[in-house]
Amino acid sequence: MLNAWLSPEEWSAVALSLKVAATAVAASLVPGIAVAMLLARGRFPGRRALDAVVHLPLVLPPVAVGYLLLLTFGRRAPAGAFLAEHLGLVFSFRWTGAALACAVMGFPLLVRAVRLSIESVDRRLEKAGETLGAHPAWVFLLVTLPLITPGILAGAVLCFAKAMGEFGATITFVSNIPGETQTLPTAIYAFTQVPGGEGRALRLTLVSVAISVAALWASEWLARRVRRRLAAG
Amino acid sequence: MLNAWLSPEEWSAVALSLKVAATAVAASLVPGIAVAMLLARGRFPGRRALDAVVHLPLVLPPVAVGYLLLLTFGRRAPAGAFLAEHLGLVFSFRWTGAALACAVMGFPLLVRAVRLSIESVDRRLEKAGETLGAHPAWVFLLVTLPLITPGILAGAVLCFAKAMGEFGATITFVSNIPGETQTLPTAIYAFTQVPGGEGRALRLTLVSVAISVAALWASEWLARRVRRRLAAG
Amino acid sequence: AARSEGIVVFAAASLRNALDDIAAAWQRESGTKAAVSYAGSNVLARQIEAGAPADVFLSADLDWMDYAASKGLIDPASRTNLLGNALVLIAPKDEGADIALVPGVDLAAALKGGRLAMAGVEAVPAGRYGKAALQRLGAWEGVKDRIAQAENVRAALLFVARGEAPLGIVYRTDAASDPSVRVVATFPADAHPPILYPAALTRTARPEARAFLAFLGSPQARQAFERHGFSFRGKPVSGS
Amino acid sequence: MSLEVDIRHRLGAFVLDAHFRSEGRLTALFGRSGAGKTTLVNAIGGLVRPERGRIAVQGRVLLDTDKGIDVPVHRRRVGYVFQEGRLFPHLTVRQNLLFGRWFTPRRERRADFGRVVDLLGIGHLLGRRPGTLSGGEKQRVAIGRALLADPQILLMDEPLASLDDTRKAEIYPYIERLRDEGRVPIVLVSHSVPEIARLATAVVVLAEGRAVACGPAAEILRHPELFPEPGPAEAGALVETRVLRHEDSFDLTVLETRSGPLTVPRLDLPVGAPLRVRIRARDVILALERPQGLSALNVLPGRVEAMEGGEGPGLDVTLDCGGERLLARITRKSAAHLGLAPGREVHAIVKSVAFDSQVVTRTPRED
Amino acid sequence: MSLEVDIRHRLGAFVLDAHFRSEGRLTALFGRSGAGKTTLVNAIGGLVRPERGRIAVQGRVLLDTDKGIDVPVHRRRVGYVFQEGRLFPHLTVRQNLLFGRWFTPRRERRADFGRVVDLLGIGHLLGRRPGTLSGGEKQRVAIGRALLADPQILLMDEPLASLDDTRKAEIYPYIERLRDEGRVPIVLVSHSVPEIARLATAVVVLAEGRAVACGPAAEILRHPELFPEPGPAEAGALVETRVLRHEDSFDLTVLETRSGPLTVPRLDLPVGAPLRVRIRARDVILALERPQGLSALNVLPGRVEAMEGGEGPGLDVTLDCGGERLLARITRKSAAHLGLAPGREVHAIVKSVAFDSQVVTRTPRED
Ligand SMILES: Nc1ncnc2c1ncn2[C@@H]1O[C@H](COP(=O)(O)OP(=O)(O)OP(=O)(O)O)[C@@H](O)[C@H]1O
Ligand SMILES: Nc1ncnc2c1ncn2[C@@H]1O[C@H](COP(=O)(O)OP(=O)(O)OP(=O)(O)O)[C@@H](O)[C@H]1O
Ligand code: MOO
Ligand SMILES: [Mg+2]
Ligand SMILES: [Mg+2]
Repeated sequence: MLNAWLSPEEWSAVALSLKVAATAVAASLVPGIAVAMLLARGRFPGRRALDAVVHLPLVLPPVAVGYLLLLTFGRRAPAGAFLAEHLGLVFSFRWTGAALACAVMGFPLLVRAVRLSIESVDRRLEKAGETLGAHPAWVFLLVTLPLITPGILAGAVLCFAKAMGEFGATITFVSNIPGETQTLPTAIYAFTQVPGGEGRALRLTLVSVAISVAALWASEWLARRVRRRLAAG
Repeated sequence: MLNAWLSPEEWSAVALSLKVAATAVAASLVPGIAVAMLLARGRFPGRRALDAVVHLPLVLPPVAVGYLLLLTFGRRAPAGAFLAEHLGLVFSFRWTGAALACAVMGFPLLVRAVRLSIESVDRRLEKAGETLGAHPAWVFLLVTLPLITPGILAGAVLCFAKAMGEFGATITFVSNIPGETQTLPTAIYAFTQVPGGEGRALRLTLVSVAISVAALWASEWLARRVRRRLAAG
Repeated sequence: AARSEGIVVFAAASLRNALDDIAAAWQRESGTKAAVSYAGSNVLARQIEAGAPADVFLSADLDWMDYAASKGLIDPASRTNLLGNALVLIAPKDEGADIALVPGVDLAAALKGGRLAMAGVEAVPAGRYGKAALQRLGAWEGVKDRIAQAENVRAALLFVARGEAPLGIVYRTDAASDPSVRVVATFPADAHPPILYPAALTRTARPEARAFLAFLGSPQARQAFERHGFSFRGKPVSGS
Repeated sequence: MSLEVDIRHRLGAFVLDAHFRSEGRLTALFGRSGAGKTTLVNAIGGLVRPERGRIAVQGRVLLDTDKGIDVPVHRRRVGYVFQEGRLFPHLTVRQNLLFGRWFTPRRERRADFGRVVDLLGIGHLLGRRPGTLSGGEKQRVAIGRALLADPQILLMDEPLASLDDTRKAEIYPYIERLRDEGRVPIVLVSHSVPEIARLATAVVVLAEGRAVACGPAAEILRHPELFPEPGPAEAGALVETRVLRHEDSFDLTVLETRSGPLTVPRLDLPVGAPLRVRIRARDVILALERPQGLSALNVLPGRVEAMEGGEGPGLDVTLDCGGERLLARITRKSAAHLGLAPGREVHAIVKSVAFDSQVVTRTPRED
Repeated sequence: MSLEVDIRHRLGAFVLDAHFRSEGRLTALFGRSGAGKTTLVNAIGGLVRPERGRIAVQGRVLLDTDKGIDVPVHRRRVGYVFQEGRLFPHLTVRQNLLFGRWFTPRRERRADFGRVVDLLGIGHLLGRRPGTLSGGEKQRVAIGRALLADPQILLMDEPLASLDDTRKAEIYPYIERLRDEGRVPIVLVSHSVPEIARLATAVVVLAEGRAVACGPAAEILRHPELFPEPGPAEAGALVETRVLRHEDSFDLTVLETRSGPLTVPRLDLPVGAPLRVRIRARDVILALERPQGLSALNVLPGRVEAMEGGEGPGLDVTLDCGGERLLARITRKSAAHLGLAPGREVHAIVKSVAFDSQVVTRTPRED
């Protein structure tokens, strides 16, 4: 039934969007937590600059971000060439590039949520962990991380939703190639550019919204479970 | 010196963007806190639906949001006509419409940050406030609100930054009228559309980034002050 | 996937309806897949510059094709002006009287305080053509402060369709398909630079792309383009 | 004064099923860790909503699940000193203290800010925030905050647990005054028998969620079985007395009891003032004859009424000293040596210094 | 065993300037609320970094600002029972308890999980999370968590403050065992003189950030001026004794002291076992002649060595009873009546039941 409802090309956009969004979230989780930790706790010279850089994708028009990515990670750009040669990691006009674009756009949202959580952790608990012989890194894993789970979940779902809706940076960086870089939002865009495409655009929009809302609800369900555990009687 | 650097039209885009972003933040602060509170604490039937609706602008391609705004608040749309008639509030092709678009786009970010903060408030403190005779509304004002200030600041600055960068929904909803609805991002967009416009686009981008980063740093400075007060010795 | 099994066509987003049909037909005929990436011409041109795996480039105006050519990104020999379009003045379905687009026309009066919806007049091809036409007709000065510039021509159409703007300037192809607007007048073809959609192979085009470019000139393709309101201008050159 | 509680509430495997009625001005809740004291106090304060039951303070019904009454927390007017502080971290000590005042009708504002602050010794902390206070300082501020809200019932969950004795000795008289002014009933959770003996007019003993005993303090404290090891040392008799005269040269005061005069360290009370004295069983020595050349000033003649012993070396001897019932805890060996038996005439000897401020208190005024 | 502290640290207007060296296995920190006890313990644990100073435990330098030594918290191997719990809310009680174990080298894991859990009576809580525990339950888990980390120094900040007496009585012997095994020095913050007398081998008295007294427990506790009102009642003498014999029929034990036999409630110790007994000044009655027909079993002959009185009705009489120094607190009136003066022969009378578990403890082994 759904098969009749969406064309194979549309299906592939749905599948690709899921892959891209999931990859974006998965890839930005660890760096996102690390950066949030640095910003929340670090006392180093470049802290404010890092803070600004992290927020940049939020401030810049997405198209500008896509353009910057193209200039940095394009096939002919230094970073892009380096990664392609040494790690075999090619972004330009690949789905990996779409994932990179989405990750970059979602990054400030992820970092903010995690950071807010970190800043509300009772540091006395961490100190208690240290007195029990745990190296600060262990304390982070065993105490801080579990306590900020709600923030991580919130950040991840924001990042995921952003990835499901991100259009400007993606289309600018990796274009809109069906089966390779055509995600749901870029497909929707293409439909809105021609007469009569509204119906199909709307259908795809609904699919995209449904997926994001499902992710949202799942994350909230998880967060509530975690929070209930943490609740002080 | 700056006058020479930016044309009068560009200056007006800068001023307009500031006005639009500030208005968007100011207007969404109270509803944002209210919705965050509802989502964090409320137990009512439409909670999950509200949650989904709030996140929608994040998931939808910005152009789609602009389109929806046009369908809702346009001159001929029911809500738009109602507001124009009864409150004299006209959005279409006005800077107010740009502010509305930015507020809508920034809303999920604001709500998320505030909500995360609310969820980390120790509810036992609120109960203590009630035992002292304070009605829950007073407790909210005197206890909860001060405790979530860091989250409100974080949410406000995310919303502000988003407003400084928002393009798709704005241009779709209120187009790109210099002096009226041409914000920094729409101006930047126009420059990127012509071969050779990169220089001016870049200049405006730097201005936009500078403003947002200043706002970011200011908010962090404030948040740090607040947090230092709250810190448990 | 697209890269290895078929060709990649970079086409201006406004060509989508026609080109989707044509790509499907070609695929059936040749057995080779043609993946079409639709985006703004400017975006596509810059991407080709950045090394995009495009084989064919279909631009919505000459400027961005010229840009690509100047950077040596296309095979100049393969370049043709494939399609043409016309510019029309539109109004919401039941509104406004017909206007004769003659030199000296007072469009400002026709706006009655409203805005004239156009695609970006500096940036977007449809907007640039529209501005040129208005200038030629001596109407530009009267309306230049009343223009609502949309991101693209479809958004301009939307402003008129939703009644936000009493008048708008869009392509004939867009106006024809939307029942909530009506064409008030068609701009004389000589009032603006020719509205042309050039096509070319890129420098890195795979061999199969040449056949696709040729197919764009086939009667079948011509029919599809014309069905969607384009005027067919010329058969692409297939040899180099 | 009255506090009626009849509630049932389940928390996981724990069931609070408390039913009692206390007429005391200050009702002490006593019970082991986990017995349900905090849960009970929370129910009175409205922080826990019992599954079913009824709570009334001075006849004012705060909860009645049958009738669907559940007064919201902020209208219960409880002054709650929490077991864990709960100071507002964003407010200064002064703001914390004055928080409740905002919500007190002006004419009911009785507690005097300056006095409370002085009493608690927190004057130098007023501008600080709770984050930097020491444990005891936090607790004192919490007490002040509750007092300054001019509550209609004061709930104190181990308020003095982390205070030093000197500080406690300073705060006790104030709590006594509050109690005796009789405007607000007080519920006090405490693990300290001397504290309860000093302050309580009624005691409720909780064990595993049940109120196993409830009654006037004098009565409940007489039951050693309710105050398990090492409590027995704390068992004793509450004797109601009256100031007879002062011996200023020796800084002593003589009290009048039904069993004769009792010499105690000088008390700053007028002659005739009523007093409650707790004579700990372990402080009493028995002698067959009135002893001579002894440093103990108090020798009360009496008769052995009963002798109760259980396991161990001790024996609780109940004496009737001129109508006053005293308790003495001696060894079985001594009892055997002295040939003690019910009916036997003896002298009870108590040192004057045994009557420190922990056992001599003004008699709570009862309604 | 040794603990050396010589630090200076400023917190706002408060200055901690503590300099002492304790050789005790269990050093008690005593002082009023806000005296700086927690700050001092934090400095030992590494949670506060003093502006300058030196801290060494058993010769192991934890901090030396001059030499730039500051051992990180997680390598100090302190077992810290915090004044405010600090249990990990996301972990179950069991996981909280075992947290430290992960970071203890396997061969140093000595504390037995089952035993500690039983001792603290928290077996039924293992699967719960701290959020739902009662105040005392949290505190017990916190104690267990510190013990199970097999620390090299145990820091306990009022660990027993919110526990009932029965629970305390169960935990004391365990702390004594830890103390006497002598593997880890213990620092105990306590407001309770009986607790300190029972557990401490050394006492440091803090006042306004300064260590005003420091020394062996027996010595410090003899100074009433250090334990302000109502502390004097708690002053007394620590007497080292040895089990002489048991009187099974009466459930009594007779101890040998330099001043003669002392009869106390039956102790479960072998004959010959060393014991420490605290004889509270307020429990001692003086008689000119050996009294007859008295329920008190202990009569120790001695001589008045000194008499010290201040304000008030009391007088502290120091006795020399066969080389053992005892303290008696009597009224000035009694002293006058009896004609007491230094050199005078007297008899000290102490009830057997005065020797409850709070004052009779096994002698801490000293190195
Ligand atoms: N940041 C600070 N600014 C000012 N004063 C401080 C700060 N931190 C602590 N103090 C003060 O230092 C003193 C010592 O505090 P500490 O917690 O060590 O006391 P304590 O002896 O443990 O008291 P308690 O028995 O009440 O727990 C207190 O008076 C406290 O108010
Ligand atoms: N949500 C819950 N699930 C299971 N048991 C609970 C829950 N909440 C409280 N309890 C249990 O209820 C009992 C009573 O708790 P309460 O806090 O009233 O004790 P308490 O008498 O105040 O003890 P303490 O003197 O230690 O403070 C405790 O054993 C506690 O573990
Ligand atoms: O004079 Mo006494 O023995 O102190 O009562
Ligand atoms: Mg409790
Ligand atoms: Mg402390």
